[in-house]
Amino acid sequence: MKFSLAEASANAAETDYLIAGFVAVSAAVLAVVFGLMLFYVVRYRHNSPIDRGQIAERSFRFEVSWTAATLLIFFGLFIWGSIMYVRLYLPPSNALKIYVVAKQWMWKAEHAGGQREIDTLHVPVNKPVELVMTSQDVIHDFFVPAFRVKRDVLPGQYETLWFRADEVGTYHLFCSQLCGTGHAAMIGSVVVLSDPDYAKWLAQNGTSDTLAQDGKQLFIRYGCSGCHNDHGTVRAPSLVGLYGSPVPLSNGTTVTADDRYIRDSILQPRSRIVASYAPVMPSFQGVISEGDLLKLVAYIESLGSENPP
Amino acid sequence: MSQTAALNERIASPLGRPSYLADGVTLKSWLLTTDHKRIAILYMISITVFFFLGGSAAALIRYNLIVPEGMLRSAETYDRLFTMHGVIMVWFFLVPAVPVTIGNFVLPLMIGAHDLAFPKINLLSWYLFIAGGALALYALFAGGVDTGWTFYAPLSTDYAEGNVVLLVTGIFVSGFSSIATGLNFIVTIHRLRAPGMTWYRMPIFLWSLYSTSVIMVLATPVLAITLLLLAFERIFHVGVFDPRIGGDPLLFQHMFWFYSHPAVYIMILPGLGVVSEIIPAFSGKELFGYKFVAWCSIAIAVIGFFVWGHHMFVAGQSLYASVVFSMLSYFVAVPSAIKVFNWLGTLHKGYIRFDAPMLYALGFIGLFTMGGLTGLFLAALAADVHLHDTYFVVAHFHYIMVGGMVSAYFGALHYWWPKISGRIYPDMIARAAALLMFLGFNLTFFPQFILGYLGMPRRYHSYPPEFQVLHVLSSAGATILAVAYLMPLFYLTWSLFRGAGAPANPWDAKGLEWQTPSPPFTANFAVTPVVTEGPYAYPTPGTSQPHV
Amino acid sequence: MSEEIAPHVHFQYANARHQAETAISGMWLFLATEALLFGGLLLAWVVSRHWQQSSFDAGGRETVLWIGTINLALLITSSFVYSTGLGSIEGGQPRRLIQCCWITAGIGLLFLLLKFYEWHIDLSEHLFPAGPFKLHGAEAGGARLFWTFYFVATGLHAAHMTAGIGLVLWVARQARRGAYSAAWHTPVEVVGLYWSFVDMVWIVLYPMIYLVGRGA
Amino acid sequence: MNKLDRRLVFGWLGLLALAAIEFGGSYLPLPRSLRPLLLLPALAMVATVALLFMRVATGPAIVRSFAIATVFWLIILLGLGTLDPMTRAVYQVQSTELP
Repeated sequence: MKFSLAEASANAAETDYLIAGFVAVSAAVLAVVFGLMLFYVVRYRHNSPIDRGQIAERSFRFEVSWTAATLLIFFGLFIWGSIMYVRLYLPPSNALKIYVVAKQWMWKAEHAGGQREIDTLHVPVNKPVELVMTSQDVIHDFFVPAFRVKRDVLPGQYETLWFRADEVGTYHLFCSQLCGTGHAAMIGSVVVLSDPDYAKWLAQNGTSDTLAQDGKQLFIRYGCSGCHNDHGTVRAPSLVGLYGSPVPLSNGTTVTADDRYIRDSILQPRSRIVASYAPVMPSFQGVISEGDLLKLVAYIESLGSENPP
Repeated sequence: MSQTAALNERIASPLGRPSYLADGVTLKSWLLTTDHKRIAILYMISITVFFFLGGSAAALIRYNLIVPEGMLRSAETYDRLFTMHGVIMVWFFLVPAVPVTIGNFVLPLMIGAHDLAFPKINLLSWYLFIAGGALALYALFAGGVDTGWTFYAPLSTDYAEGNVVLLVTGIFVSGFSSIATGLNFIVTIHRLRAPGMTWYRMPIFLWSLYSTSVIMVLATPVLAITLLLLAFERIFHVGVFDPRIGGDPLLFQHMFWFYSHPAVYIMILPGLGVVSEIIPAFSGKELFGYKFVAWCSIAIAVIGFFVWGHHMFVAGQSLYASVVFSMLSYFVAVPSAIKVFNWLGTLHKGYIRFDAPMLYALGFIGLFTMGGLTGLFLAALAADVHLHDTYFVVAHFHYIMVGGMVSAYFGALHYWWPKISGRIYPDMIARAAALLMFLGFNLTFFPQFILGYLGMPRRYHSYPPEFQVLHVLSSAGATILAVAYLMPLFYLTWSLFRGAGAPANPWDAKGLEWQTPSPPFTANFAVTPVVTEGPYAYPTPGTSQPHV
Repeated sequence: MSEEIAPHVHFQYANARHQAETAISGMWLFLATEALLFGGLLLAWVVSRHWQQSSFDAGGRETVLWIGTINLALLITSSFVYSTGLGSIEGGQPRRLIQCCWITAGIGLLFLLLKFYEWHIDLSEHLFPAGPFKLHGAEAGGARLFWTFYFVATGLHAAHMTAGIGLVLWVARQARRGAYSAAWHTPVEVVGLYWSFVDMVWIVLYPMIYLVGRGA
Repeated sequence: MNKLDRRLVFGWLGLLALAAIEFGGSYLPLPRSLRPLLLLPALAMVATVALLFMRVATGPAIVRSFAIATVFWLIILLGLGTLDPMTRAVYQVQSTELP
């Protein structure tokens, strides 16, 4: 039985202070409400003889000021909460990227080095980790109470969640969005390792080749190399140095080629055609599974990018 | 009422007219009645049945959570149980509860009218409610649904088995019942007030029924179209919420919560109105800041429509929209705070009596305030990231719905019971039941705040062992709460047969409904009363000792 | 309170005008709920189109423009004809009201027939969003969204249309029985409100379905 | 043809004219994101029907308040409802065929 929750990430402590702030202010308001109620109920019970006298008329101003005061205090807490939320919402650019695929009733994580794990996540301590998550069926939610973070994992699009674990240990991982019968079984653990242990773990669990190397084989097997090759850029744009660079589109807008754009163009090429190219690329939707897609995206990123990870 | 005693006598004189209960005893006279009082009784019986059905589902949920691996072996059964608990309690108990039972009965009496504006539509409303209820119950008992009462897509549209479409149709039909009631109340309050009863001479309960009806009428249609789109997508396996063809699952959440957040104000506003009636009556003193409290009901109804995004802070909603919805959610808390302040102002220098309705009302003030404040926790963005979809949220809305709304419903039931049934219930047992409910409630739901902070997610059939002690405490509280809810069923039914006859005004309260005999005759008033003063015309303290 | 209660006045209304205005305000409130019902559909259209603009409009280009446009003109005319009918009963000419009611119901029926014919065309071209679909490749997803919206919206509107025709025919039958006079014709006005509302819904749905998708 | 009928006929012709404007407008080469502007003539037609055929202006005050409330709540539904999609930066993955 424990009453305290481990504060294992950078923002955990601050979230606890925010919640403690709310508890304090609410306790004060409750003390006033319960106190006044009990006081009045005892003092002014119907057969108590004390003199009621005239009702003081100043209470109108007292009411407005009391309400405004409590609103201001809570507004302060709202602003504090919003600032923290903005920090939680936008992952830092130098975060270690780990791909997470949620499937009905299990979590699959894939590290850049090709390591794959089910229902567990090994992360280094004191380093920002960004989870790029998508779901293969219904909406799930990646929730680590000890880090005070959670994010819904939506099917058909990427959701990002980042944290910086600052305490070594093993912490609960829950799915906190109802996803069917096995919702309660879709739990796991996040293991925070010190740097040497993390490096050792990566080595032990590393498969023969990294995500990118897997991606390279898929790049050839699916025939992408037929058009996207280094020498000819007639039929298709070259992918070297694509990741992170601005891409001019046929409809005049430019987008930065992040992993979402790459995944998009594989699944549905004709929606964003690169300027001065014919829409000849076939769609691979339903052909390439989520897992292979992650490898292809990792491979394309590894083809030399503006800011190497 | 400063009218002469003679006029009072003429207004209320039964002149040998039978009370509405005795006015026709055949089943047909009950099932085809257009008398708002009889429809209120029909509703009260059906509401009670649904309350105990939903309550038994809750008891099974608490039973299951006693051990970490779940007493019920299958998670499937647990999912169907909390879906049943959610659906029945939301649509078939909390949304209708006070408006259709107490509101139907008391509204025409309070404004001095013979009946609601559209009596036939009122009866249609009850039949729609029963039809919707029957459909939903059949869907829930013939296999059930495991999506929770929120039906999030794509789980509800593609991946859940169970008769989702049947349950959704049941709710769709019961939605028209609440639209009909809301429409009836709004037009009645606008058009049928007795001469002299201006808006500021109306009791606060009517203000809160009016604002509840505004929400019922304007929010329920959006639920109807959302459920229609959901049913279409489930039947044809393609629809606007389907991510595989580029649909947006968040669109479902937006449309669902556009109804469901105002719906939680549909549930609580009548309770606020009831407490604003009970507190002045048992403090023997005028309600403090009448205009503030009246306009706060309307403010809650209107601002309640701006805030639904706070249910989706971690659901993938855009950063900008989350911040906007979070800020708006703080403004909706202001009217509720003003109401609590004014209730305390009413207690100040009053002549407070501790009858059962007053105990329920005092319990309401405390528990509703706690529920409201914990709502502010969840409205703060960063706190919600941690607390969302945990037992903290479960505790928050149960404090408002059970601690607030159900105790207000029981308070209203006891307050108007002499008027409805013409009988007096045994007072001491009723006070004991009220206290027991307060204790059992807190033991059930306060541990859940701690569980939520520790990270225990909602809707979990089994859980890590370290949460077990708090769950066992909560389940223990649930048994006490169950007993506290069963007691009124017994002694109120007992009072129907053996209770003493009730006088016209057992509580010496003000208001037109206390002018009529208990129980009133079918036409309510022999002569339409003329209203000459405000609703809470208790002698102000210090001037004269109100007669005891 | 005048004891002499005009005919049809329910026992609790002060006078006929009081009850008439109550019925009209009751219908307006009901139309508010209907407006929000279709409002929810509007939100679904805006959000679905936002995410899938090009393919959503690709679906929109498959609609049968000429039937939609004729139906728009028909409904506007029917609303006009019913209003003149209402004007004539206020002038005490029930016979002219009956004619207007029949014309309105006729136009409404013509609208429904054209709509069923349009559905027949759509279904035969595999434009129903489920199962085999006319468009493939990039546009299929968004087009299915459009056609889901199309069938839900036109289905809901056709249902309201049928109810409206039923009400208009009921008014015609009551008028032939001489129920209405210059002094009392509230049901005629209430049904007129409902009919004009159904016309309004089509006025808004028409550009969303037929016009926005077409274009460059 | 009394005064009321004359106003109704003008209203009717006005509506048909607005419909024609809308129909013609659809042939303008508007960029895709501006095409919803074609709904503006439709809103004008809705206002005409409400004022003329439904007599919203001449009815009791309560009718006007209900009409205004309806418009206000539609603005809330559509305004706040589109706030999130319009400002959500994430790419919606357009998958095409149903697997």
